[in-house]
Amino acid sequence: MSEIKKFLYVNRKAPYGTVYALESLEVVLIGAAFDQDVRLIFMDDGVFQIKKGQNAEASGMKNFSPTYNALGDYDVNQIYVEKESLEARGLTLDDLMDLTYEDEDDDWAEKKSIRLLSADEIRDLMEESDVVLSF
Amino acid sequence: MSEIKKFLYVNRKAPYGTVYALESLEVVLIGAAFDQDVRLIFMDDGVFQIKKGQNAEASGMKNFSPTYNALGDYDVNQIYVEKESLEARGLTLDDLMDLTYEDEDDDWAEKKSIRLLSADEIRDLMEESDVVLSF
Amino acid sequence: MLHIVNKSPFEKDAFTSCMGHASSSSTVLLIEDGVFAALKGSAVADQLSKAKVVALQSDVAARGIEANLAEGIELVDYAGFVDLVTENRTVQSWV
Amino acid sequence: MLHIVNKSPFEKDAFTSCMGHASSSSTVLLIEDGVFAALKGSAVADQLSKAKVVALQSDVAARGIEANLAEGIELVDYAGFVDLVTENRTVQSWV
Amino acid sequence: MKISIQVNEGPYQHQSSDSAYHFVKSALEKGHEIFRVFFYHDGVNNGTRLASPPQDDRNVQQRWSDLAKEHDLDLVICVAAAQRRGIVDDGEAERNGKDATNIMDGFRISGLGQLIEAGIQADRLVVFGD
Amino acid sequence: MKISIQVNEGPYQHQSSDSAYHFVKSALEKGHEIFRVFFYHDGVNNGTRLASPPQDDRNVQQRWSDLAKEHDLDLVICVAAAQRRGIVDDGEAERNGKDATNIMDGFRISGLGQLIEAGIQADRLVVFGD
Repeated sequence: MSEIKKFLYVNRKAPYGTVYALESLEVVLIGAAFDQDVRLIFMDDGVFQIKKGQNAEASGMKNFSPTYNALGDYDVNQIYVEKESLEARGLTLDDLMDLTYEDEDDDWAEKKSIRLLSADEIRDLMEESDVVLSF
Repeated sequence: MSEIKKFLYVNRKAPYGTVYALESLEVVLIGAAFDQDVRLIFMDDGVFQIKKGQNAEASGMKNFSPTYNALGDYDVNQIYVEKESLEARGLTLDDLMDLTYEDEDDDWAEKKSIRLLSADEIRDLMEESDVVLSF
Repeated sequence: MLHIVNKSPFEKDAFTSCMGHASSSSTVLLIEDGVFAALKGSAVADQLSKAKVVALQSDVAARGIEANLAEGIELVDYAGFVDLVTENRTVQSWV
Repeated sequence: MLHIVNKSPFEKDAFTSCMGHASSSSTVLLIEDGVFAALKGSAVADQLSKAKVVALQSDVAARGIEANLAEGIELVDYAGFVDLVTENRTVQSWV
Repeated sequence: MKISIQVNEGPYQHQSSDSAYHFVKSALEKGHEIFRVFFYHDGVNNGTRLASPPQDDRNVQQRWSDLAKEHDLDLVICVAAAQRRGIVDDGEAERNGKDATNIMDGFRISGLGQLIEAGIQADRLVVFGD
Repeated sequence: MKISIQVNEGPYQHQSSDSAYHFVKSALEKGHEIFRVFFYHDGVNNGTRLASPPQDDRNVQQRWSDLAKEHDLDLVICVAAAQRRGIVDDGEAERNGKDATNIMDGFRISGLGQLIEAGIQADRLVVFGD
């Protein structure tokens, strides 16, 4: 078998206006079955993908944001949000969904999946990745 | 018959990277047959559509820029370029193609089709239009 | 006249270009990802004062940003969108 | 690592975001409308010094901007593009 | 009032087609006339009958077709844009030697002049694009 | 070296598919192996055989098909993205009750797992998109 690779999903686009966010999430869910090291970055307009309180009913589109809550169950729990991107949009961490996972190495304690990073830390994350999928 | 309407084509996108510039030009050529008052604005990245010296051969795409030279023959000679857009891109009027037409009211003298306008003048042009087609 | 902006002001230049060409008497309607321009405290919020800015309710709701809007942003539904189109002689989309 | 930018820096945020996240040892390859970022004297030209910037020759030629490029911009053909991909362990497209 | 619509993007990839659909529906409910909906650029891809989107999502292409039937709408696909992208009716299949068609019921393929005419004849033209 | 490619945009509307094509061609000429080309989002629209672009322009869809035959390339269209947009082969037509197909020779329809596998098995994955 191949070695484990570091997969990085870079999400830079807002949901609904274009399909990239939805179809990116579909890749992440399928990819979770492959036993690789998976990280997600939400930066630039990508931070809107995990905004709290999305309600797409009147727009006639499908609200796929609840699916992000399921990421923890798929062992996708390394989720990084860029601080500078939130600030430029007048948002804080409190505006985002509370994404969590249960840590099997710590008696299944519920832990936060989201970590806030600076642009410099995001840069380092990109540099150490093997495969970068950008949406 | 209907009254003559002021048609304004607002070109804000660069050529080649996307198809909008090419397919916009196709609309202008067809539209020229309808005897309306036709104006074209090139602003923001749209100014690149009429950049001199385009050579698409190595890119494998079709160089459609010579077609802009034919606009004068179709009586499309009200062509406006935004000054601020050129400046932000490090360009001047000398970087653009010399689009001309023959003025039938002035013994078919060859005249320039392009006029340089400020953002404020572009705004006035938009306000006085009847139909705005944006690409 | 009516300007329609459907692009995020953080990703694309459409909103900023529109506000730079809208007269103070015109109305700017934000739809689709354009509604993000109506966020309070954002890097583009200071441009909101240049014209009357209206946002499409259903696109604001889809993105969950009702509580994050700048003051004075009026919301309309699709019927209101249609009214804005019929009330204004000239309609320009900043696609 | 190799960053690839295919968007105009005047229309979209990809180039500016890329330059804000590229280390000084990385290479930024401009293709498609991304080559406009290499123009001399433009509003984004001061960002070019943040990393090594290379542009795709055929996309520069298509747009007729060879004579308008900032100093120090290296041009590559598709074979050079392939080499950049194989020489760098990590490749990120700023789509 | 008479309103014409231009749709520049295909289904799902961009919201443009959704927005145009809801606008048209609302304009009709308010008693306005939709002179024509012109599909240009990737917008021509709204006119395929071969899509099968997920059951829990809207069916963008079918919805246009249903609305056209209900209100006798004129949904026009640009022939030049359609030829580049592969949207084909019987006539186009015969002219270009294609062995299949994919156009959806309720759409027709015609020239760019139909867009200009839509701008001239209607009181408003609203563009939905990217 | 083994290289995989992802194409996210359809033909003509964006240059992405052109760029990917020229990159793949050049990589093959330099002796590299193309493990797979995965077409996602509107990229699935590259796989239609129904297009008839102008004679004086390149034929984006046909060019991919020809290159695939010449070099035995694996051109994979994402099934979920294809269902939303109406790209159909015999199997999909039968499963979804469609009366026609439009897939181009040289392409196959498969799942998203093929993209992940392309990322794992190849030394590099290069994304062409918008």
